Amino acid sequence: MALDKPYQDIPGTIIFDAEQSRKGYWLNQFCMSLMSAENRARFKADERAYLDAWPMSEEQKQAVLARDLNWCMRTGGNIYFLAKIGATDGKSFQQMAGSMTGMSEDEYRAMMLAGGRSADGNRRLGEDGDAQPQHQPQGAAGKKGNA
Amino acid sequence: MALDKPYQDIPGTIIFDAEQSRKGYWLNQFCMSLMSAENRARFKADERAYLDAWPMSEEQKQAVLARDLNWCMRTGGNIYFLAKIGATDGKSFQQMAGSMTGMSEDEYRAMMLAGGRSADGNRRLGEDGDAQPQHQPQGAAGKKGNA
Amino acid sequence: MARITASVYTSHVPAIGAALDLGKTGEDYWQPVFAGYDFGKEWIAEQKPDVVFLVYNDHATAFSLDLIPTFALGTGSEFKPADEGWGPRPVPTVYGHPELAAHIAQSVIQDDFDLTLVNKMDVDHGLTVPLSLMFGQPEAWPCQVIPFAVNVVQYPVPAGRRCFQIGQAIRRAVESFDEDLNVQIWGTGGMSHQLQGARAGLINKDWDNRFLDRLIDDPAGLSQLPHIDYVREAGSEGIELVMWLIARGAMADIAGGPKPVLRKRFYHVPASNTAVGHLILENP
Amino acid sequence: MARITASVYTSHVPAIGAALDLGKTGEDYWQPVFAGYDFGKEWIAEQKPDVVFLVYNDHATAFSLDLIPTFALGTGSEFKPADEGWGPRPVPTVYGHPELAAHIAQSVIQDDFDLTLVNKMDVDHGLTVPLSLMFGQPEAWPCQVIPFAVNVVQYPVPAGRRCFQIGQAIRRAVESFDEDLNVQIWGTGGMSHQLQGARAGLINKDWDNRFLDRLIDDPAGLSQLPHIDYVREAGSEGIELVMWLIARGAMADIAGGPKPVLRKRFYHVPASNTAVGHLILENP
Ligand SMILES: [Fe+3]
Ligand SMILES: [Fe+3]
Repeated sequence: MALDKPYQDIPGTIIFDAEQSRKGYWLNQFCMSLMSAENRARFKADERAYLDAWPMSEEQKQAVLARDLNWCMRTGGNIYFLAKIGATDGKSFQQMAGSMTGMSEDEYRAMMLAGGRSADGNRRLGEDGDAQPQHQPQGAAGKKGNA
Repeated sequence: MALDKPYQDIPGTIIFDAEQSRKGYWLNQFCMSLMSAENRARFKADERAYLDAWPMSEEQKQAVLARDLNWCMRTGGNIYFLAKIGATDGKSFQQMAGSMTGMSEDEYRAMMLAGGRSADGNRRLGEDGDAQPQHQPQGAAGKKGNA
Repeated sequence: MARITASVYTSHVPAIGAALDLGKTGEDYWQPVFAGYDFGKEWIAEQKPDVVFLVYNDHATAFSLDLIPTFALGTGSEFKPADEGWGPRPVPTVYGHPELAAHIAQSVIQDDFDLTLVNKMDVDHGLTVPLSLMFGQPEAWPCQVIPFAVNVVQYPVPAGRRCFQIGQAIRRAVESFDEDLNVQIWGTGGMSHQLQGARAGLINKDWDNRFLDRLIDDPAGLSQLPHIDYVREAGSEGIELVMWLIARGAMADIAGGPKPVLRKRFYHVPASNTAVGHLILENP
Repeated sequence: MARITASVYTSHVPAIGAALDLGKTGEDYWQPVFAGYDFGKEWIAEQKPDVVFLVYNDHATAFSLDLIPTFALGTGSEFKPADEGWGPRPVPTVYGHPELAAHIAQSVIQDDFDLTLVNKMDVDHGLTVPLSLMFGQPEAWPCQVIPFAVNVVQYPVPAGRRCFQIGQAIRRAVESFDEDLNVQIWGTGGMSHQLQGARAGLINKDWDNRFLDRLIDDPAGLSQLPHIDYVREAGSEGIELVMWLIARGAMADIAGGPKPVLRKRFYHVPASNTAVGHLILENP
């Protein structure tokens, strides 16, 4: 397609455009179903059975079962939809967002209290900020990996 | 409201604007429910009971029970919604439209075959065309009234 | 590159669908209506469009009073024929073109048109009757169809001027799509008809024919016509004709290209309550 | 005649709602956030708006992927707080102003904005958190509220320029409504935040503050900013800030009137993942 997608050079960021939306359609629609207490209870009682009632890909189901939000996003999920899964688990948006960085809850919370993540080095792929691919996962998880 | 409603001077014509839409909200939403065979069957089995499940005005219910489409329209109905009632009764759009003129089915059909109703005299209230208030109902029904 | 090769205009009277579905096309009443589309059927079999961008209005079918979009673009992959109260028409499922539709969405929204994107909806006679008229009664529709639903049911409806402009934006969008596609744009609804009240059955042959003249030769001027003229002259449901301006706005001449070639002009009264009009314009 | 007397701008972080609902407003973490709204609470108690035209975005709550309106105007009479997955917020039902909303619809659509009208929807934290911040925890909201939901979830979202223009159209619409009403317009969402991926937690204090500067003094220039700048500089969810341009576009100075008076400016980091920004601009 001849239209620009100027937003593909930002590290650690997926823009939810029509292409993502098509890919993630049933994953996101499944998430919407968790907006009723009854469905949340049914989902928690048997997650696999609940997921199997939706025409999602097996990978999408695995990503949900693993609660791996980055994986969910790669398969077309959008954070506002995925947040319904977190809500079902009693998680806050801070816990959900932090989980995608690899940091522990405390690490992420401390980063936010200290003023959040800097844009410097994180504006474009190829710079050297903490959100760049070469620095993942962040926090102690990343350090352990290097040790 | 300061906005123009230039469409209020046309005889025999109600423009479905926001005001009509608010007035006819539940009447029209009831009509929408007739888009499933199951609901049509339930409606036909006990019309009054079916209508009583909707927060419509008593007048709207009476207008539906009487199948008086002009009355339905005065209470906020829109023809595309009301058509679902006609469809439930197995009526065509021609039968429904004709019923609002007072003409018999044959009279209305003959008018259409002869080229339809002329716009002449029917553009503005106060002219002398066949759609003007002073000439209602149309067809033999009107002539009887004058006899 | 995708190109808009032609535009087709036609009324979408529900009774025409019923006549087809019930096998009445040979009856004296219906024969002259369907005869008007004989040329179109042959023409389109040669043209073989890949995609039809089909401008129509929903008649309180997919959209109730809960939610009323001014312009709704079907970005989904399939759309089922709706049950409008008589049961669904026995016609094939409509398959969309999600990639082209999403491309059009992106382009047209960035061009300052405030679309509503729809992935899930049933389509009513407004969309399926034109397909039947042009394609007959096949097992499957021979092309993909992008539904574009315009609100002409609850006022305010979009101005003719706005419709003409969005047609131009749709053209720019289609022509910037990389894949090689033969795209037609259809404008449906009208011509003169009124389905309500003491004025039901209004038909205005002269006005309709002037509308056809101007749509061909003076679409920009025609797009300035206020709503009240449609209602007063062509009946309350004649307002559907604003949708023809969308298809016309997408033709090459509006963007400075050559004038379209008129391949067919047809007019007949009546089909049920309605005057039937039909045009085919081809980009040379 | 109805008048737009002031505009209010505020982030609408869900955690702020949770802090309020769970009685945590006095905690060290939250105290500075809520303190930023002390002035606003007093100010609005004096101002007593009749209607708030509340610009926000739906966060995959009322609108799923089935249907995505670019601009959705709430013309209904009531809107219930939504269950976003944690159960509905324990806040009052929101009552609309159907007459004014219908008037705005008529005016703005005729002004070539392609609205979707919505009579039935639940409203999420995007709408209820700003009400809580400005009105606290009353039994009933002290004014009517017209919800105006902007798509900033699925791209393409409307351009800043388009948002600024529709603000101006909304102003014209409100000021042509006959009834004497004190109307405020609120722009919500933002400021910098990103809720996804390895870049989650991005905050850009400098950029946010330049945005506030320009929103006050150079809104027309600011409205030209492309989406990519929001995303790159203020995080993927920072795009919500385009909605502030709608409220700003509705202020008197944009239509040639006097400059607004800045009554409050507040900025704080963090609330959960987000930078909190808040402005009050009054028409003199
Ligand atoms: Fe129609
Ligand atoms: Fe938000």
